[in-house]
Amino acid sequence: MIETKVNICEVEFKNPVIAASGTFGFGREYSEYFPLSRLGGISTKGLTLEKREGNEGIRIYETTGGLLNSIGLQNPGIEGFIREELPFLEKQDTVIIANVGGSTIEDYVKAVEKLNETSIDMIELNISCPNVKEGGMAFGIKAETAFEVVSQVRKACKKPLIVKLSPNAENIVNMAKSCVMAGADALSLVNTFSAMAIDIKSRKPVFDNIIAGLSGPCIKPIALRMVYEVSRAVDVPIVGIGGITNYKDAIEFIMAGAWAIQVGSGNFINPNISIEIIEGIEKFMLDEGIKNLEEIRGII
Amino acid sequence: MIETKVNICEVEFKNPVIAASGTFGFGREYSEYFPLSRLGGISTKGLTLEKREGNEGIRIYETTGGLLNSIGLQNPGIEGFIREELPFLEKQDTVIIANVGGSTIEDYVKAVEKLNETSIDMIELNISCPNVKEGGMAFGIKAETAFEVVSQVRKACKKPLIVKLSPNAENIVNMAKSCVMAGADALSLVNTFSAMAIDIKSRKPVFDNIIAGLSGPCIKPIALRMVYEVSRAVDVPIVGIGGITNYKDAIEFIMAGAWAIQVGSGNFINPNISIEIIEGIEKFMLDEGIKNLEEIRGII
Amino acid sequence: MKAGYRKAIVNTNAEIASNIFEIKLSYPKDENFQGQPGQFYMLKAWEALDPFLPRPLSISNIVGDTITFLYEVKGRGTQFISKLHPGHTLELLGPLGNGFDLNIEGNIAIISGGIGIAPMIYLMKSLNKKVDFYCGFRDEAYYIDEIKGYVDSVFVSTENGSLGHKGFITDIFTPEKYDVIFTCGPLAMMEKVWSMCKGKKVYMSMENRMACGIGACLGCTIKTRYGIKRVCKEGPVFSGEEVFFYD
Amino acid sequence: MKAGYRKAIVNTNAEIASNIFEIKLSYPKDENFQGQPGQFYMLKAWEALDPFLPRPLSISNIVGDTITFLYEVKGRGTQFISKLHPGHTLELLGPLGNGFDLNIEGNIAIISGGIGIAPMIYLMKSLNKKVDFYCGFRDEAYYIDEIKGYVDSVFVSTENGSLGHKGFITDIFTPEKYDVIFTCGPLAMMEKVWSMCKGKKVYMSMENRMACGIGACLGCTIKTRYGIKRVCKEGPVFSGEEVFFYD
Ligand SMILES: Cc1cc2nc3c(=O)[nH]c(=O)nc-3n(C[C@H](O)[C@H](O)[C@H](O)COP(=O)(O)OP(=O)(O)OC[C@H]3O[C@@H](n4cnc5c(N)ncnc54)[C@H](O)[C@@H]3O)c2cc1C
Ligand SMILES: Cc1cc2nc3c(=O)[nH]c(=O)nc-3n(C[C@H](O)[C@H](O)[C@H](O)COP(=O)(O)OP(=O)(O)OC[C@H]3O[C@@H](n4cnc5c(N)ncnc54)[C@H](O)[C@@H]3O)c2cc1C
Ligand SMILES: Cc1cc2nc3c(=O)[nH]c(=O)nc-3n(C[C@H](O)[C@H](O)[C@H](O)COP(=O)(O)O)c2cc1C
Ligand SMILES: Cc1cc2nc3c(=O)[nH]c(=O)nc-3n(C[C@H](O)[C@H](O)[C@H](O)COP(=O)(O)O)c2cc1C
Ligand code: FES
Ligand code: FES
Repeated sequence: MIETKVNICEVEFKNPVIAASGTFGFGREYSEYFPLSRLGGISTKGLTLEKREGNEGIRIYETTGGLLNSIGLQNPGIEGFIREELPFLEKQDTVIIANVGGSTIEDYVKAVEKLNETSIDMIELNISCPNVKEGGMAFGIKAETAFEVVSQVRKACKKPLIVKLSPNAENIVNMAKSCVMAGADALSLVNTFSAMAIDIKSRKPVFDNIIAGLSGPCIKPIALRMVYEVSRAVDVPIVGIGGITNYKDAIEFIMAGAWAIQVGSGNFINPNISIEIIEGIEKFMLDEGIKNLEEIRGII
Repeated sequence: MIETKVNICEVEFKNPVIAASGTFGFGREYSEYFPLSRLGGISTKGLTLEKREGNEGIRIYETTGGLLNSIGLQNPGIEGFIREELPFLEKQDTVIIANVGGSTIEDYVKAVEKLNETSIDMIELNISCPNVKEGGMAFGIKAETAFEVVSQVRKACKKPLIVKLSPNAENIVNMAKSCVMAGADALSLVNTFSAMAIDIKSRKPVFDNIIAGLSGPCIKPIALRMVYEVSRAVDVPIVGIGGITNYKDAIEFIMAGAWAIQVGSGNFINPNISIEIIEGIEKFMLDEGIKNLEEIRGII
Repeated sequence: MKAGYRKAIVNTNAEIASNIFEIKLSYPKDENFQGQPGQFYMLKAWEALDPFLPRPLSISNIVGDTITFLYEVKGRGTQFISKLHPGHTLELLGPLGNGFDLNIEGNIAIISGGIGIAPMIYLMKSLNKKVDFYCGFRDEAYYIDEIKGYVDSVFVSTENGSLGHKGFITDIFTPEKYDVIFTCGPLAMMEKVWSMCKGKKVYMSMENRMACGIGACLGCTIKTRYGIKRVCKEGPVFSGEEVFFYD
Repeated sequence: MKAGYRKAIVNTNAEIASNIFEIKLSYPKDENFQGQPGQFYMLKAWEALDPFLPRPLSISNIVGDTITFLYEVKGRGTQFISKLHPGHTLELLGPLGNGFDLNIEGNIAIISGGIGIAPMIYLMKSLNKKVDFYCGFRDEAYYIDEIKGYVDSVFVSTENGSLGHKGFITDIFTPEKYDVIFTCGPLAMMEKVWSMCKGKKVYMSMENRMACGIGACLGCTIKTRYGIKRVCKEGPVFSGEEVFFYD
């Protein structure tokens, strides 16, 4: 028999496949396609202390093997989330991770404090959103700045704390170490890459913000390298993210050292993609005689 | 009438399209497909002081919208180049850029000194190859280290000096400023991204070196962002590189601030790609009433 | 549970006007397509990851077990779709979005601009009421015969005068005759229609770039009088007063 | 100047054994394909950028204005090629590489393993000499009839015994009868052949991952007795002594 369960910071995931923040809403839309209970977990759309309307202008732009997005953390705010979305999520029998964004340390801390009192299982601290001015991105670049915000949040946070790293960090390994030192219980990586596109007809950047976030299979080889490097450098569980669209990608991340993985942009091209990935992992384990994913975690 | 000429550091390019280092050999193979004189310029395969055999194991691996490579600077050495390749290149009536790699500052300096006495038009200093241990990559990460090597090379170099930046630099803007301060006459960016792939059947990294370099259209949105940021931060000419496979990509880089562009992996999927890009740029200029590319350079 | 992307088979795929294609599809098993007028499907005519995103197309008609889409070739995605031959398969997800309100009373006009005609065929058919149809085109009119099968009065305009009125369709549109107006086309045209129809019910089908098509990514939002809305979920059909709320 | 990638039209594309396809192509204008036995083409059956790289396939035959490739579906690229129907187009670049040496004297054997049989048809035909053909397969033999048209003696092996000798083709190969040996197949098989044929002329067709196919990227190199060589340029045909130089 195979065992796909993963235990991350005392939280048990049925399987290592988690829906990535911002690509899965609060699960409602996808719940029409499959029972959310089949997922290892769900990371919510990035939440900020106050409700946000997000960015103006074009928000989505296709690129080779991926897309640029500039959503800008449109979300109902922590209280709106607790009131309107959490009751639904609570019933889904899967791990619920609240993804938290912010512009100031104070906001992060307040947001986390409000979540402490809820049923959510974990917090994923997004210190890396490229799409909001001061949207946390500033925290995601330099290890020292990240240390500061993570330390403060750690003090306030009563839930297991995942820190989500930006691939735009100056040095991903130092960033990881710094966040762990500051008290991160786990790390997830990567968020989107700072990137851009230009409309050559109008001679203007496609996005009002100029810079947007790149995700999708195009970034997979870089994300995989980062997960590999980070998993070797720190002792906390790693959640691998970046361009995963099939079970093979997922296994690559696990072999690079990830305990679990998140599926982001892949959801857009196939709402059932996570289920297919879970089934693919199970089949791979059976075919290869792997009883527990630990056997291949970081094996390379 | 349109004018595609570009003058970079007193060197005149017929047009802004340059073949990127390592993807065009020393031009011989492509000269069977079109007259090399049609190109703006050619950047040679990376040259090291001594001949190198390159890496063992798999060297090429396809990814979504691009490829990983781990060639490892296989090259005939500076003297081999001067003896066997330069005489052919000299006859091609296009700008010849010698791309120089190295492991030590001393090697870089010696290599450049030998090239001083030749007919090559410019030197492109590769401080960013991820595929050789100490292959320059170390120099391409931290601005201070780059400053050191560029300064030394600058002193020795009698040719216009382009410094080729790595996208793996901790901070691409600081890196650019540092290289310019150290005496770079121009900058080219980007080189390949540190990335990797895993063979899930063998449970091993695909590449003997584990890490390889990612290139191709998949990286374009990130490369474009870097060119945009750098071109705003420094006053020297910028050569844009990264995933360019058609004239639209080229125009995007020019609008982001590039004076010229290099075509790398695109050559592999179509040996005539540079010619098609040149013709596409010309047609775009005609259609849009652009007389000189300066009019749209950095226009966004 | 809803089905995810499902394979459908191309029956026909023909260029009916320059750059305008009509594709008819059916499912391999004899299942029927679902969907109301104004709803859309996401289509993928590629198995690889470039193009990456599926493309939204409105239901143009459903007859028996066959669905029709009418589309203009704009970029790579629609170009790939246009190259499909009978027997080829593509994948589609849907029906998605809200669709037009069919429970309406009064005199009805449909006004389309260019490819905005696509969803109107199915709308006309489903309304099953007397409708006046105004359709504007740039150079070349198309689908006029299909329309004539369903309505009495068809008004056509082309900007070059090749058929019907020379100019814009709004030049010959007479709002006073109608109580309910359905419109789809360029935003500027729809705005013009709305400004001519203040006080009336104006339903308009909106477009925006989409990633997921099901309401999860927040990529396709527009600002409305009642806040940020997702074109793929709360839309694509909005009322004019929702969209043009600035005054 | 050589032409770059050129469009060719699929005449037929059939699965002749499980996962083994034979595709026949011709150029749209009545031009002929060039190429010597052992040379190859790079093929692209996609217009998008995923898959990114073209795929190398050996010329399996050229008859009149038609070229034949024989290929095994391994991954995505060959899968895409296998889905082409008559009338579809693909792009190809070639002929590339060195090809087999045809100026040879003495008794000749050809030994192939699996899909390594692909280039051997054209070789046999072009040698125009008496040849003994040894071909090994894992489960299912194919192309035997094509071979019989050209040579007297065909020796077949299958690992499961479904045709011919049960086991490896090298089990029944008798090197002493031959002066010149051409081989293509898994490296282990070719090494075995070479070890059985010391002192004789052994020509082997090598494979490696390729990007450019024309000698520019240095992606496809192998170590040989005479230094690093590009499979796409100095190869794909090498002599056994070049490749197995360790002793
Ligand atoms: C709900 C809805 C219904 C539609 N119905 C139809 C229809 O019935 N017939 C028809 O011809 N067109 C319709 N469109 C527009 C159609 O989706 C776009 O023309 C098409 O996606 C362009 O794709 P492309 O690959 O050809 O162009 P590209 O420019 O290469 O597309 C690149 C990306 O931009 C997006 N994009 C580009 N233009 C548009 C646009 N105008 N609207 C939305 N996304 C765009 C594409 O989806 C893709 O993700 C509809 C759009 C929406 C939102
Ligand atoms: C000179 C030459 C001639 C060949 N002739 C034939 C032939 O006639 N018939 C035939 O069936 N096969 C032939 N091959 C092998 C064939 O090129 C590969 O099986 C094919 O490229 C696999 O592509 P894929 O997309 O199906 O597999 P994938 O594994 O998806 O390919 C991924 C990448 O790896 C490369 N790759 C994977 N396996 C190989 C391999 N064994 N050799 C080279 N590159 C590989 C692909 O080209 C591609 O870039 C030849 C190879 C070479 C080098
Ligand atoms: C449309 C979109 C919205 C996103 N929003 C968020 C967000 O709110 N918070 C966050 O931490 N990450 C967000 N992300 C990043 C993803 O969670 C993920 O880290 C990234 O997309 C890389 O994974 P992928 O390549 O599988 O998409 C978003 C990504 C996309 C594409
Ligand atoms: C196979 C290969 C070999 C390369 N060798 C070199 C090199 O020797 N020196 C160098 O500066 N860059 C080298 N590069 C990097 C390219 O010049 C270019 O910077 C990079 O590929 C990004 O451009 P692209 O996306 O157009 O390929 C190499 C790239 C590839 C794919
Ligand atoms: S397309 Fe994703 S929310 Fe509308
Ligand atoms: S494939 Fe590029 S050198 Fe052989």
